[in-house]
Amino acid sequence: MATVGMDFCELTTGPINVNLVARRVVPPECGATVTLDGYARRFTKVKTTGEIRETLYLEYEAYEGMALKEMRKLIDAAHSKFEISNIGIVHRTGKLEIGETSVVISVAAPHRKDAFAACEWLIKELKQTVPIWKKEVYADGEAWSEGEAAS
Amino acid sequence: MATVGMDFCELTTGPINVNLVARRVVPPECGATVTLDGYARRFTKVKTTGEIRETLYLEYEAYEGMALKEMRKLIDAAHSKFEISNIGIVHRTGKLEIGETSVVISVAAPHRKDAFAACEWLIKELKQTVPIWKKEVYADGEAWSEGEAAS
Amino acid sequence: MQIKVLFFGATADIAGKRSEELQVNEGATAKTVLAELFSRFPPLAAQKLHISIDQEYAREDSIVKNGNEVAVFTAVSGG
Amino acid sequence: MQIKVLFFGATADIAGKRSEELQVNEGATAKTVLAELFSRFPPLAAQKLHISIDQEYAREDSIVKNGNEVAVFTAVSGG
Repeated sequence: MATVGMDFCELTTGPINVNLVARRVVPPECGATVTLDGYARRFTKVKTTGEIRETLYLEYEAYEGMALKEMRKLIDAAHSKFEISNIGIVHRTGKLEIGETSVVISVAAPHRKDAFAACEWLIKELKQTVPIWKKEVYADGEAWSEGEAAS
Repeated sequence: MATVGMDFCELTTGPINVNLVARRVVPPECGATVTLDGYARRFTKVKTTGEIRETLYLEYEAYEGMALKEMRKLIDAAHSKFEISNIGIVHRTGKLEIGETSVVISVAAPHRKDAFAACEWLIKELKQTVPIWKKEVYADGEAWSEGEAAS
Repeated sequence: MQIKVLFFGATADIAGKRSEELQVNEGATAKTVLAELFSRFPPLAAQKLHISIDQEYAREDSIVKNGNEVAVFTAVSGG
Repeated sequence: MQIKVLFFGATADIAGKRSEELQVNEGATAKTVLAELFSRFPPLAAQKLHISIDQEYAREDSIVKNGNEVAVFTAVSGG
């Protein structure tokens, strides 16, 4: 975690330090970073039934090579679409306890409006294109998440 | 920094741990937190001349009682306007070295769209209503920042 | 009646102090207070100022009461 | 010609394995590969599947070449 002021994307099986991710994208001409911190939540509403289920833990699986390729494509596309300086994306894989961070996306930009827009766009796209899958483990079973419909 | 899952606003003269701020707003039904991390930047464009000036350090001064009151008003207003769970705002005062965090706003929400919208709204309002002033110190002088025009 | 006026940032620099005790008449408004401050610290008159009474934003016609804490400051610039 | 097929998440659970070596004819498409996989692992046919060739999203009519790494998976759900 030493390089500062450059784009990066990574997969890791260890805990993610959100602070360090956010600070790695900071170039000296920027004054604001927007960070999306996604984490394993305890309660999830089942789409079909509306029932609230309690998750014990999560497991994320990635098609690593392709996931990194797709993340790099998103970074390139974000630079074309938005006036931003640097982007950092780190996604965790493997087993995650409740409350642990699964994904961090940090965007530094000269103007915070662009940082907000780019960060929101990146997480939406990541959830639709980057080959990573989430399994939710309950007391009485487990299920692969069905992902998020394109909007 | 022990209470979890509640709104809070604070002023502090010590370093801000962005990670801890973001994590204090997380209730168990939420899966995402959006965080705005503002920090002292080295280079600033002078609005009138377009000249790039190098800042040596910053000094923030707050009207403490009123600043906290105004931050609490913003938190109340954000809860009325957006579907969000918790908000944390921490603003540093006193002397800040380049790169140190001046303000963190973290918003946790069941849906990330609301977290993004509320966080962006909160920083815009904070810069216009919360009585805190920034002084930029250069090699050859110093100046109180003129703030941000309402948009 | 007596009020306390607080200065911050640019207004504190101009006043050369952080607070000032003022005697004002019954029925005085924020505008009355500003006029008194302009006579004591003339460069203040060149500033675009905000005024608060007891830590709430006030208008020029807001009434000032005995013991109020009034603050006078330029545009905020936190964040 | 020979290709390697990778499974992830739900498709790995259905196949009961994480990869499979397949022999396919010259000119085979992603659709040809899927048809062969459906015959080996029938429950796969009930899934809405995505397919990639050498780590790029592919369409059903994309041509598969000797030595390609093909992956078959359900909707992604990272984040």
